[in-house]
Amino acid sequence: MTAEQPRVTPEPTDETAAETRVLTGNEAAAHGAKLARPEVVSAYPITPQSAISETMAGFVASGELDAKLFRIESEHSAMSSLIGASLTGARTFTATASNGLFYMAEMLHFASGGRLPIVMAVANRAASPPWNVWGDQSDSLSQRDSGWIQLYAENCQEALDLLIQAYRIAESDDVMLPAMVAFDGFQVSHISEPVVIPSQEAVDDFLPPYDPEDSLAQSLVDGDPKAFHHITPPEASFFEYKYRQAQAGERAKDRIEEVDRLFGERFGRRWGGLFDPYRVDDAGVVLVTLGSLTTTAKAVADEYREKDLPVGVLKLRSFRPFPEDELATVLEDVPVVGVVEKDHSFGLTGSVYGDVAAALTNVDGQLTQNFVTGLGGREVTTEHIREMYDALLETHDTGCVDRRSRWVGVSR
Amino acid sequence: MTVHRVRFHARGGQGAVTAAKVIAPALYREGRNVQAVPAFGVERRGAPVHAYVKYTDAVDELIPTRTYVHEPDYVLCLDETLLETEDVTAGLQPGGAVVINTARSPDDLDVDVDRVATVDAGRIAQEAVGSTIVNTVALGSFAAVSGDVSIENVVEAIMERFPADIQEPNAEAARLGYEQTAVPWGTAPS
Amino acid sequence: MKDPQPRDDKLFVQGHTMCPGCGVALSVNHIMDILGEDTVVLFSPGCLSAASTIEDNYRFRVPSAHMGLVHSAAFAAGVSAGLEQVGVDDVTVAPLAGDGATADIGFQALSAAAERNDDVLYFCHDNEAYANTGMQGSGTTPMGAATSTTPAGRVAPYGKSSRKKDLFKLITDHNVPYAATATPGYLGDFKEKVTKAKETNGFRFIQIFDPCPEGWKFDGSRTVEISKRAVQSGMWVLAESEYGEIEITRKPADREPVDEYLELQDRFNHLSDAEVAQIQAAVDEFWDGYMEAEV
Amino acid sequence: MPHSPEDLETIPFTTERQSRRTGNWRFSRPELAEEDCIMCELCIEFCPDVSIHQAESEESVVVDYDYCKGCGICAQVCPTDAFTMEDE
Repeated sequence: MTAEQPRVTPEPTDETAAETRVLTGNEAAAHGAKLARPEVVSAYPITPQSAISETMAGFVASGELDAKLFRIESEHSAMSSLIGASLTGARTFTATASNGLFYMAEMLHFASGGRLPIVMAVANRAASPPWNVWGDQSDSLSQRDSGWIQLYAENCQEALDLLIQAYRIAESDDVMLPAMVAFDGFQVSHISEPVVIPSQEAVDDFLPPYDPEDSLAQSLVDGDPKAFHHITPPEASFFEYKYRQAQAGERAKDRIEEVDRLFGERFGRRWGGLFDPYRVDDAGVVLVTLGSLTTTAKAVADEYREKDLPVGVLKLRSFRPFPEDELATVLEDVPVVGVVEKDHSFGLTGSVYGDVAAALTNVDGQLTQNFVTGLGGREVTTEHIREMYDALLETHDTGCVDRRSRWVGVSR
Repeated sequence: MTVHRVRFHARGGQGAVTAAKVIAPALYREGRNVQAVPAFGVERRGAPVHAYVKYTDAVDELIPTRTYVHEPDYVLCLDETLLETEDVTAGLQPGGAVVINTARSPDDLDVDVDRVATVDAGRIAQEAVGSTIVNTVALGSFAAVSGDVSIENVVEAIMERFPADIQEPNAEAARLGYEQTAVPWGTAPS
Repeated sequence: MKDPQPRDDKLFVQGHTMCPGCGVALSVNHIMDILGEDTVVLFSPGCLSAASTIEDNYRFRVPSAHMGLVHSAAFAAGVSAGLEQVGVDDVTVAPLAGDGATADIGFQALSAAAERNDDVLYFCHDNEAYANTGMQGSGTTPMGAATSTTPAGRVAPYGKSSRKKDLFKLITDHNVPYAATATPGYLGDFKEKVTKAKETNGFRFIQIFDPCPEGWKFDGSRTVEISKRAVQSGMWVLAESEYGEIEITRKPADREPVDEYLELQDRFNHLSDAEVAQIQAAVDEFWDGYMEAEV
Repeated sequence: MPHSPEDLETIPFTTERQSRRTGNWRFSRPELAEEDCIMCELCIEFCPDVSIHQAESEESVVVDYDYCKGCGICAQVCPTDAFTMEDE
């Protein structure tokens, strides 16, 4: 799974690329979604994602995208309308953030329980109050139990690519689960950088049309009336149905790996599937990261390596399904593992740390630590990353962790 | 430490869930620990429903499980048409008894267990309460058949739990159920 | 004589487990006959789906989906858009939603879909309470009615303290192509309105007054009688509207006193004469106001 | 890419007569005096359970007692009182 992950966006390889343009993360995400040809789009404005909806509306108005676009009245109704549309066999797209995602929470469970492969972009944003529209990851991370696949992008290019990958993963016939592509509000959504926009032909070739065997449309066409999402009492099939849904989540791990590999072959860019290790092989300490601060972490890792300090970075791309066994394997020889996230699960530690620590319980002698940083959009500087590596290296030398969850960058 | 288990079979609207909720305080008043479990589900008027009651001999004895009743000591079947669609005797314990709301006598019912008691609860309810709701009659039958709760405690629980305007008729229905339940193996009502 | 077989042209068939004498079952029977098989029905959680879509007992001869409680209009709008996009056209998308799902928790989605004029034929089965969950009061419960959450106790208010939310008027004011009120007791009026709604495009809304024996506490044999008396007493107004213009479709010849309607149902039997007079006054106020506008 | 059917569960429309014979819910049943039936079909129109049909003779109606729940609407709306409700 080690990827020669391009740190600098490469020149487009000939026939698959339409063009390279400087785009914000929101615009890149909108292009990714458009190229997947969603048939029904329904999104409610919310900073920091609003530009995605605006760009999509522009594509529809200009005729670049043949989609029915709802000027919907709320995020709850946005997801509700897409559930209705997806049930007819139409491909769907929406985008939201923070309070919007929380307002959709009921419908997240409805989409996953309904096995509807809806794809959503989430421009991560803090959970208010106090009122804050800037980026942290507490919104999507807190929805980890909703049954949605959760993929995290590091930069604008990965946001675009991941949205195309997400459709293929979600619509695989042995998966059929909805998928979120999350990226940092502002640090990705509003930062502009060169982005390769693949050609529509290349994406059409990579992404076959969505054509489910079971749908309201099919039921009508076949004259075979049936009830979707019928009532299943305790002793009937509910328990078995949820077991099968969990199995689909397991199978999604293979799809995430496979789709990233196929994407690399087709478009020249690979991102690493479930996660992307960087200088982990002989590392004494590794920092597990999620999203845009990965870029800064790699820069500091290079700096420490030059001073012969054995540090590495492991960028987690799939938070659900969580690569529990795969993570334990790739980190089994690493004495100290830190997890940095822009999130805190009140009453314990960051939620990513909780899952990573659980995955590593059987690796004896290994020490783990959690770093909570960047809440409410507070900038995560190279200095903050150094503070984390220094703490991990000290743990490496002393063999003991002073505090399992450490808030970095907050003034006490 | 013995736990006694009761299972009600009825149709929505016949008051089985209320019966379980009323017999529980009666048994508690008798000095027993008790648990009343209404079978959850979409009770629709006329559709089959179940309810369960578990009780111990002494109030400080524990009722260890929070499950439905699969091995009843007593079954109360409030609607004899259920015999066509359900095996009301499923899991009945040795020496256990089935009470059936019917005008017929035990031997012309094909319920092949030793102890089958009958009570024409429909007629009694019509006379005493003026309705088809037979639950309080069944509680009187249960007192008669089990001997584990006095009719006085049953009546007390009814007076405590039923709305004022229908307390007395339902107390009367319980007494009549107690007196008129045919208990062939003749447990003398205490 | 051979077993009497149900007609195979029926789209809502026997075997559903609605209560005996249910007004909703009676209405749905006729709605499905009129809508025909090019229809998708969508259920908000309530009696209808609980009685007809449980495990091995699906009793609608058309495709359907079970919705949540909050979003009937938005969900239906999505189905309608999806069908259009995947190329399955002139299908009627008909949410069959309860009054709570429509007037309370789902009102935001309802208002927005009406404002957008989404292509949906929205049926609201108004049995004036959350019937399936146990007769809790809803926004369309009439003033004075006792429900499990607006009980008539020893202290005021005795039963529901606010007026019945006028859904038909509210949706009419969204300037939708067609809206109407109906009740199965007036079957001719009922069928005309469902037919007219089916043949119209855009957002259509029909609020159906469906008596509920179990909830309103009357004997199931009187469902049709109560449905008629509600109209004859002026408590339920049969009307329709096109782009905001309202027409009364059945004017009660000589309006009966409301008391004759109220006394049939135990949910009203706690009302004092003064409270009945208050309800009578509200009904008179409507019809007098209406008569003035008419002349 | 067909969606794998056994994962997503749906239930087919059914007129199957065994599972839900609601007829045994009745406390009373409508009995028809055929000679009084004028085939106005009001009972058919107002039956909430679609359980009254035209008899083969087409001179009167017939009740499907497998499903009739005994609500009594037919007796109430019948203009000639051809239906009487008898205790079950």
